[in-house]
Amino acid sequence: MAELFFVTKAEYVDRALRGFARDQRDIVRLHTAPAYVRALATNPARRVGLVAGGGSGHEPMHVGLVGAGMLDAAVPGRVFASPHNRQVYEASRSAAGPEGVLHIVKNYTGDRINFGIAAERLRHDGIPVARVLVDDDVATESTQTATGRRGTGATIVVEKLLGAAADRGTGLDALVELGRAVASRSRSIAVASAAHTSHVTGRPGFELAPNHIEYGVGIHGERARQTIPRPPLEDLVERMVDDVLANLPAGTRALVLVNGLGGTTAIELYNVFAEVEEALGRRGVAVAGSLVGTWTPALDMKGFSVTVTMLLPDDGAWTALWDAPVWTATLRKRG
Amino acid sequence: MAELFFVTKAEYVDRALRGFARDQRDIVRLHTAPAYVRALATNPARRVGLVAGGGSGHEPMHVGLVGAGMLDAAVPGRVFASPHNRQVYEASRSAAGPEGVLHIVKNYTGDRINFGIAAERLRHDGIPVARVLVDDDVATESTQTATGRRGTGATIVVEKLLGAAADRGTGLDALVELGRAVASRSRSIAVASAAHTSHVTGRPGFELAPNHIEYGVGIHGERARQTIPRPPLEDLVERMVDDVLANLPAGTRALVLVNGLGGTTAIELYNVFAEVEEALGRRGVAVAGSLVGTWTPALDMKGFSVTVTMLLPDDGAWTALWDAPVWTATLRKRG
Amino acid sequence: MLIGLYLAAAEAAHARLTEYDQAAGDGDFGDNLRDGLRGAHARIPDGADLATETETAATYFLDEVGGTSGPLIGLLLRSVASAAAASPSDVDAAVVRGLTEGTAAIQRVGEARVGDRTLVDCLAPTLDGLRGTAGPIDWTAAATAALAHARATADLTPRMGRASYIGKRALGTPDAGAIGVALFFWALALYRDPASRDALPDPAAL
Amino acid sequence: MLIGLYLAAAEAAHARLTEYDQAAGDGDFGDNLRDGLRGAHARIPDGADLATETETAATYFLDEVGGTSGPLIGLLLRSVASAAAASPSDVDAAVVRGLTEGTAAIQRVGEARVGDRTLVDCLAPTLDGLRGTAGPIDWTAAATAALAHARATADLTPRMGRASYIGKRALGTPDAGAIGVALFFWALALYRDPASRDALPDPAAL
Ligand SMILES: Nc1ncnc2c1ncn2[C@@H]1O[C@H](COP(=O)(O)OP(=O)(O)O)[C@@H](O)[C@H]1O
Ligand SMILES: Nc1ncnc2c1ncn2[C@@H]1O[C@H](COP(=O)(O)OP(=O)(O)O)[C@@H](O)[C@H]1O
Ligand SMILES: [Mg+2]
Ligand SMILES: [Mg+2]
Ligand SMILES: [Mg+2]
Ligand SMILES: [Mg+2]
Repeated sequence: MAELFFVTKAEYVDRALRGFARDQRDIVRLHTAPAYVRALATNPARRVGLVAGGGSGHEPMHVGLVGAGMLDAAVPGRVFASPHNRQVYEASRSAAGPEGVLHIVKNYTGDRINFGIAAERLRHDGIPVARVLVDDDVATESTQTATGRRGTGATIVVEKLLGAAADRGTGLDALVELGRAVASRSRSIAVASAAHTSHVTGRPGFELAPNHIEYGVGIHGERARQTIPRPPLEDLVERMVDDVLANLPAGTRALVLVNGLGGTTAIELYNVFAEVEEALGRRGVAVAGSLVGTWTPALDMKGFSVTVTMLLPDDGAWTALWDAPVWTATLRKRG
Repeated sequence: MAELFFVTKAEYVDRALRGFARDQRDIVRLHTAPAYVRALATNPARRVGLVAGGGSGHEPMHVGLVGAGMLDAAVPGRVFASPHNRQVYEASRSAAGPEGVLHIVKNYTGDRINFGIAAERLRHDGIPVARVLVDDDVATESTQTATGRRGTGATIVVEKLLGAAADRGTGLDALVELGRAVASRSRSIAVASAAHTSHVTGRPGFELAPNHIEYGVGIHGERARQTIPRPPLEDLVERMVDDVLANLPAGTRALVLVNGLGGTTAIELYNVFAEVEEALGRRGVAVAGSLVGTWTPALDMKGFSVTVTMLLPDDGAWTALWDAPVWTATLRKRG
Repeated sequence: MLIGLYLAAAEAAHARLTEYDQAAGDGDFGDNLRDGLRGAHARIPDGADLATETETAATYFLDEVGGTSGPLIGLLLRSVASAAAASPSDVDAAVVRGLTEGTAAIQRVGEARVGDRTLVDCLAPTLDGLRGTAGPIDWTAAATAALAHARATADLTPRMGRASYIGKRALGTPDAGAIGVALFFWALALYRDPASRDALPDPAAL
Repeated sequence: MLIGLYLAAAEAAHARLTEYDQAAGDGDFGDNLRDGLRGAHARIPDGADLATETETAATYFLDEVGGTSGPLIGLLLRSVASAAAASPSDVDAAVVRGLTEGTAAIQRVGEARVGDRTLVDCLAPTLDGLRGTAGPIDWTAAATAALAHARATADLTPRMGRASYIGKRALGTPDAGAIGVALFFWALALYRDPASRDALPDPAAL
């Protein structure tokens, strides 16, 4: 722990939640034992509550996305660890609408199981529950295991679009259909030039030779399958855009998320975004909406990810959902 | 440059500005040759344009703070270098209101001179100009030179309050008076556990022994006068709060900025904020408004700063100005 | 009663369970199971019937026990509790139905299929065997079968859970979770027929 | 004409100016001054009068020349241009007024006081000397005084600009910027009286 600025006399995730809830007291309320974050304002048109969660260390995901137009509740685990099913269960009971609750879950075993158990418990209580699984990381496309692609930055896009749809009174089944469609049209790839600081050892999570990068790194410090000599940024972005598009249906308009992994500066991310926009343009894809910033970090890792959500030929009202009002700690639009 | 994600085929500050302006095209317009960022929306009640600027590498300061309720224009220099006076001059001409333009300047020689020259030129053109100098860093309180305290995180507070006051139609002299009052009641201190990546060498800006911190570090990689063994976060915050309050008039309510230096995670900053709030509380100071995030970084330095703006006994409407609407790339309030 | 017997088995098997989870995971399974049963056991009111004791244990595992296995075992126990509450007079049938529903819930939640090397590889084949038999249930035979199925996981390459990360290197050691649920059948056998103890293997030596 | 003479001095002194700025700063002052004057000189229309050539040079320095000194010298030149345009018939008085106003602007902007070891330590005492004299101005004497004042900065501990970071270690070397503005007086002397060249020191040897 030595190298991260965490309190030593209390549990630092709880401490951060407390600080967050104090800072954002106009938007959220913190529930403790079990810990979850709840939106103060609920759109009366919502029939389904939206709940997401996962390990801590990926902030603002998810607590920073709780609020009008997005999540009704978020459930933070300890750093890089799944939340307990009881957190999910109680947050969901609190957030459920008249038509139940939708879980937005990143594809990790612990998250799947704990959200799944909570769902079993909610159904047992008579509350309808459904799940949208986000699995966008093309670096994990063809592993030998049954675990599938990891869920990373696309979660932000899925949560935004589902939040806007829920605000229109969309029912549970239609939300699931939308969420699955968005997830299936969203892919990401991440690179890192330096590991995060391990919250366990206080040392870098892995060692990387100078001028090398992990190509396809995970958001918990999972190394990539490849360490490559660092190409110029222009060439690196070309390759990333190619790898992402290769895993997506063809299209001409896209939502783009350029995401810092925690130790990456805004000036770097805007360099990346300028390159991504041009790289997509050369491939006939226009940027219909963008987010550039630290949205899904891996603690303080130095690196970034690129997420593309390819819009449907007829748009399917997705850009309207993207532009719809949202008011959370971190994402704010007036619509 | 090797270790930062910057383009190699173009000037990376210009590239970042382009990416930023594309991403934020609803809020800003980028002017090139010379480079400055201009707000699209101007409050018709404003009689004075607000212009700030300084070296790049401190984003969102200042370009991310251009927009309704805050800056009319921002002038970015190269990384850690003052903008050219011509950038300031042209941005100010573009942003000037019927009662002229106010420059918000951080206390660094290059910035003072270039803003000063631009001011001379503007006056020569018949445009009224005044300046508010921000010099909040208590680590530089008693140096032997004539340079004075550095300007750091308090700039955000000064810009927010002046932006709101300008929106009420406040004139140039009254804005200067307000800005100077806010600056004089604002103090900061910064610590770092690891240097930023030098944009020149691609290596850490300085070396720091494990489990040591720079106490009183600057935002361009200026080392502190003291390197100290790293205390527990609780004790570190106590000391920082003491040092900041020692340089402020007494008071019972304050605005607080907990600022990451670039490579610091939200979960760490919220740990810090929870400690700061309690430390202030033990000293009889309530937090009347807060901002927690990466607001004034030093590229990707690992560390944080704490800024306190002590409110006047009668508040002087400062909290109303703090809560007033603002709509920039990075800071958004509905009022 | 039933939970007390399960606790006794988990205490006896604790070291082995830890060792097996260490070999393929993070080594906490023995703690999770034993400490969960200790906590559950302490909360069961005196003279509780089967439905009450399994319901109490289920809630404790679901709410308080960590790891992947804790809440999965909670689901299993809760299904048994619901079935026992629904048919208090026909315990055997209720328990089988409860275990079958619980296994289905575990598979919905954990998405493990038979052969992925998880506790499902003890539950599913053992219950298949029970459903095949006519007449009253021979719980001693069921427990023996459960332990055999659990031990057979040593031949499976993991495709789910933490063990999937080490792949074939898990071969040769049984799956800790599978042994852990086999102990529930061991407890059931003793619960239904206290005289069966001598016919059952020593839980410390699995 | 005047700017051409200033350029000639800056070309001759370039190596020394670089050396002096290197000793106490980043070594770019020689480039900033010479390249600024080259650019300005190239933009001056043929047959331009004093007001036009100084105005052209001022705009170039203000807009295009980097470093701390570039825009400061631009301010100085712009004040001279304004004064020359206002009183085209009384060049001496106009130039002295312009330099005085320019020095005030430099001090407003740069906030350097006399003694801080900057180009102000050449400008301010040289102009004080000029204002003290009655009758027509002896520009040769002014240039000689300016160079002496500039050289005397070698005895000052820097309190402003980049040199303030090295403190007393700057002692012994004159301030590059002070030498650089002294050269403007050198150029003025030659501009007002071309016959004075032999009475002036060699700019390459300051
Ligand atoms: N997807 C799954 N479905 C069912 N059981 C699983 C699954 N993944 C793991 N398990 C079981 O969980 C056991 C490990 O439990 P435990 O040690 O508590 O979990 P953790 O791996 O989180 O430490 C494994 O031995 C296996 O039987
Ligand atoms: N505050 C100031 N006021 C006036 N002149 C200054 C000031 N700071 C520095 N200078 C002058 O600028 C000169 C250096 O100019 P230059 O090399 O262009 O600047 P930089 O230090 O930015 O490289 C110094 O020799 C000094 O005469
Ligand atoms: Mg385990
Ligand atoms: Mg575990
Ligand atoms: Mg220089
Ligand atoms: Mg320079």
